[in-house]
Amino acid sequence: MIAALCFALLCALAGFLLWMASRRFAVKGNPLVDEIDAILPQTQCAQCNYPGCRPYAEALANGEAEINQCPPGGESGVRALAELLGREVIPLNVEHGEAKVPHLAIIDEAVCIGCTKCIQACPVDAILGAAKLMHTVIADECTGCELCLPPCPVDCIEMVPATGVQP
Amino acid sequence: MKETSVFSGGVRLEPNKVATQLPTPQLPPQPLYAVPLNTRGGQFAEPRVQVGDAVLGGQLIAGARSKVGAHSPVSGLVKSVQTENNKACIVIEADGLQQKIPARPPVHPASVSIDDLREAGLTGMGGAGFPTADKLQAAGLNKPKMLLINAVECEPLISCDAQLIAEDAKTILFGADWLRQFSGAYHCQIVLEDHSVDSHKILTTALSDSDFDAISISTVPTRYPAGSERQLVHAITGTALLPGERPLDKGVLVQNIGTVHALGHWAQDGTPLTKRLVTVAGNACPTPQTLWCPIGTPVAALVEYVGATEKNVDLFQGGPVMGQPLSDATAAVSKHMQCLRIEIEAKKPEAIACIRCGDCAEACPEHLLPQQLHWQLQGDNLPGAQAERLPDCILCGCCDLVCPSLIPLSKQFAAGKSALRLRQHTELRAAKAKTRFDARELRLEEKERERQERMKKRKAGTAKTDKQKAVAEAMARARAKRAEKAGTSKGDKDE
Amino acid sequence: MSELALTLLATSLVNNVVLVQFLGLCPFVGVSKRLETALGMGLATTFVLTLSSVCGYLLHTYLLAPLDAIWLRTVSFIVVIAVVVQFTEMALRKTSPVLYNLLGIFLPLITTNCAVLGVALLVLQKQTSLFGAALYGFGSALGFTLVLVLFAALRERIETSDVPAPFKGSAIALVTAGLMSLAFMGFAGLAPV
Amino acid sequence: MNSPTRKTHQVMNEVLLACLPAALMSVWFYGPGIVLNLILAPLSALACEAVVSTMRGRPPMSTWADRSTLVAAILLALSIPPIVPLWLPVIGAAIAVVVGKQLYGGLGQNPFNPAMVGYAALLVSFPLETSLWPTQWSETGLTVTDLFTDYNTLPWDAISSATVLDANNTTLRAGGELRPNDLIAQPASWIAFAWLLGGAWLLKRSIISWHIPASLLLAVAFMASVFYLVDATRYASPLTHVFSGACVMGAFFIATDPVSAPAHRRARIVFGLGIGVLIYVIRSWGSFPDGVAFAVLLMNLAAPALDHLYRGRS
Repeated sequence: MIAALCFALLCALAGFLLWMASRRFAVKGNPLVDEIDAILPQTQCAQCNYPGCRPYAEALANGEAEINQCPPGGESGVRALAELLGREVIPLNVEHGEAKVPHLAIIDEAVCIGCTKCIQACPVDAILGAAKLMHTVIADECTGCELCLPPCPVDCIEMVPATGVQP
Repeated sequence: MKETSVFSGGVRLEPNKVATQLPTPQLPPQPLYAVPLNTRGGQFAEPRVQVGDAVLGGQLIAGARSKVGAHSPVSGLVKSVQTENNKACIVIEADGLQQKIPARPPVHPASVSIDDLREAGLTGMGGAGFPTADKLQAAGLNKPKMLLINAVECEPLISCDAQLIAEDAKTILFGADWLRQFSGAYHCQIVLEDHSVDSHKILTTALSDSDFDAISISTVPTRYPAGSERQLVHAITGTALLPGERPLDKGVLVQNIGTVHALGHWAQDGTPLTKRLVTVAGNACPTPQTLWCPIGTPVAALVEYVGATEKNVDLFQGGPVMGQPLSDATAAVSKHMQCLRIEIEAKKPEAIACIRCGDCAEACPEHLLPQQLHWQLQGDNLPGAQAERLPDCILCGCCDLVCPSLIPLSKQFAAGKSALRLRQHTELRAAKAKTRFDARELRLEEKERERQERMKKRKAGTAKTDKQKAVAEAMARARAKRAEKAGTSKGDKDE
Repeated sequence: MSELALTLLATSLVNNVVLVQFLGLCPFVGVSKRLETALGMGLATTFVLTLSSVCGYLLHTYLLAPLDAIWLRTVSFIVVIAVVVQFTEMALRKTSPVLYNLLGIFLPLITTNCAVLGVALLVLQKQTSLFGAALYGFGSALGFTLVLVLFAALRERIETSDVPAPFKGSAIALVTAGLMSLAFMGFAGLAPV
Repeated sequence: MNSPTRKTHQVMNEVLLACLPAALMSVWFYGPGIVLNLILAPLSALACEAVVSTMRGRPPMSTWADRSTLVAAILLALSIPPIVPLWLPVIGAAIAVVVGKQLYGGLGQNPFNPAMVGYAALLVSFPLETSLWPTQWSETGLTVTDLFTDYNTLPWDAISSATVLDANNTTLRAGGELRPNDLIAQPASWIAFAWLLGGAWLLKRSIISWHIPASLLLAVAFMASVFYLVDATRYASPLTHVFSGACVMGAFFIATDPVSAPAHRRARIVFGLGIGVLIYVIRSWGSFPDGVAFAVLLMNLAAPALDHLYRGRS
């Protein structure tokens, strides 16, 4: 009887300790998101169905998304995510697009009417221009996300393979 | 002869040089020349001529000011301009007249700028092909004390430097002293391998006939890769360069002797770099020789000239150790092609597994552990390879030479290095994109917040008292009316 | 002094929990694919093992034994271990979220790591002082961490090897563990166990 | 151009050549039993390798060319006592080649020294059979026919039943004191000299580097000296330790196996020191008479971690 009481007491004590600990070690935010975000290619292309790389990272950290939703990251990206998150490596989900070489957007300046729609769409502010004036893409900053293509009313934006780094 | 200490590692190779012959053979004129526009280091010279333009020999056809210039080797017409990534070139159709741009009087080092040298089209002619002007620009910031003229052709077969010394030691010495003055170095050493006795003799004689007091000649032992910049500096100064350290950090500027010769020429009469010596050799080459070739000469012309008639040969650019296969026979002579090897396809013995014997580590002049790099790269472990100092690999190929299992190590390391660079490049871009995305998000958020605040204020304003409310409503109505009017006239501009 | 050294030697090497007593094999095989993770797991387990050995010893000596309730031992030990593991998990989550995520399910599974309960129970048979108990627990944990780390480094190497298809993965890992166990037999007789 | 001064099989040939003095010396002292070991172990090893190759769908003799298996089998054969049941070297070689080597993918991939895997497996499985060494050729008086008689019916008194190390341990456990041993009288020390000779050859041909043998022997000698100075009646002299058992052989032929040793030079020194200390510890206080095999296996186990620790340094 006494033993049982003691045991109950012990359990209560343990519970109390844990409660204290959980208060002491409460985690604000999730630093894991940063780790995931660092792996993602930062094209901000939204092909993963999240509005950008960070939202996707958040979804991954919360276990809401699969690791194969990022086509620009390619197979190597999936592998890196799998390693970080301790998940199995799975092939890219083609629903989100296929992995391809990095591209650049180029505006055909003769056709551009200066509507600024692409400027608003660009997630990394890589398009310069003002209303009614010709726009141009800063090649160094363009991530090749293709988000500027649909808003363009005159289809003057073309994607070309990026020259990439010279070996 | 001055004795020097040796660098660590390396391999003893039979020099096996192609004999020099005077006068230097000249390649007969060709109908077409394809002048390459890419230099090593990812630079691309913008074309300055259009199809159909007539050009003179030595005329600038691409680049200049910020990019290394390219010049037409002959007079003729521009036949085509190709700007595609890998094969960017300008094709000149020779008119056979051999007209040249007029010569100019010699220039003094003090009156020349870095951009002038860039326009002269000078690049490292020892195989690396790094733009000379860029190196000198860096040297300008580092104030080198010593100028090393690299005439150490440590790879077997290649004999451009020996041929050059035999033919034109005077211009070499002129160029060396000119460059010494330009770079501000106190002293200039021309370094040879100790087996090249003839070159040493010629240079000594030429030097004693001249009045260049600041130039001396020294030798290093014949040991591959003594001609590599880092190893050369180690051998001459007696201390090894630390990983990541450049010769300039030690106050040493290293230039290839071919580059110095070309520079001397340019300083004397304004002739830009339009031709170079190329050693043509290999087991399918009946008459190995070193000959003058205009930059842009099709490689096929060289093969024909030396009388190599064998079919099914492999062409390599560079020496037997570091040489790279030429992907197609339409390739042209570039500024950094020292050697063209014509080899009968040899059946390569198959590589077997690495037994980690460590022979490669003994041979590595950079104190790397190729067996560990091999293992890391085999497992696609780029960070691991980086931790084993893959970026410090100079791709000299010593490990290939000694590997008892015949593993093509340096090939793997070259691929690993470029994969690592690509990865770093991607990471850098991602970081940049991220900051820009974050900044944009912040800006949009701020805008949204401001808008909300305005709305709130407006709402709060309207909710203050009944009286004020009534007034506000009246004002709002008035504003709406005005807006309606304006809307019809102005269109949908305002949002 | 030599007593201490012998206890450490005995628990970490001669009587290694994993390779000689075959306790805690589940995390040994599960969390040894990468060296960093293995080190993290080893440290977490060291913490849990040492603490639970001490707690178990205290609980047994001052509560269960006087109350003549030894039969409650296993149950109450499990409670203690669970608390310590929960505590570690929270602390780790705060301090090293990446490691927390890497260890994944294996972190809470330290609770069911038989090495922890096994050592806590063995302590009672072998040790008669609180300090001895702590040392015993710590030594065992040290042995566990050591072999886990060595095994992980070994596995990183084996991963790139041309292992015959039927032996790829866990099979060759177990063969390796067997050979490690063989090597550890060399320690036999070094210290009274 | 890719024509190295020596290829892998030539390296192995040199190692085989370096084994020759010790093999001859062993045969001289221990008689025909060693010859049988030297025949059976390689036969079994090569056969097993052929079987594994066939099972993996490769030409059966494809892995013979590099001769690494032959080296492992010979080293194993020279580790086993001369009078053993005939199946012992066969089983040992089979374990060495199949478990120690081929399961990991063969040449260059094995994390443990195959010969020592086989030997240690025999040591723990058949402790009696693997620890009976004749001390002197004249004492054994064994003939070829003895080798084929039933193992259990052999006149055991004819075989001196232990090595110097084992004798030391037995004396100590019985509460006795050590007598200074006469090294010259021991076949084991003569064989150790022969291994030393082979080792010197390997060093001269730069098949091995000095790091591992030097640090290993130094560690053994240092440990032995310290304890010998503390209590000469309880601990054997450093010379006894170095020149008895498999110490020299281990230092030059086993520990230097580059496949299972670390690659970094400093890690190699640590590796050698570790083996040396472990050899002494296991010999002096452990339950096995000699600790070379276990010491090597234990440090093999630590080699990848050592490499990881030292990576990027040179």
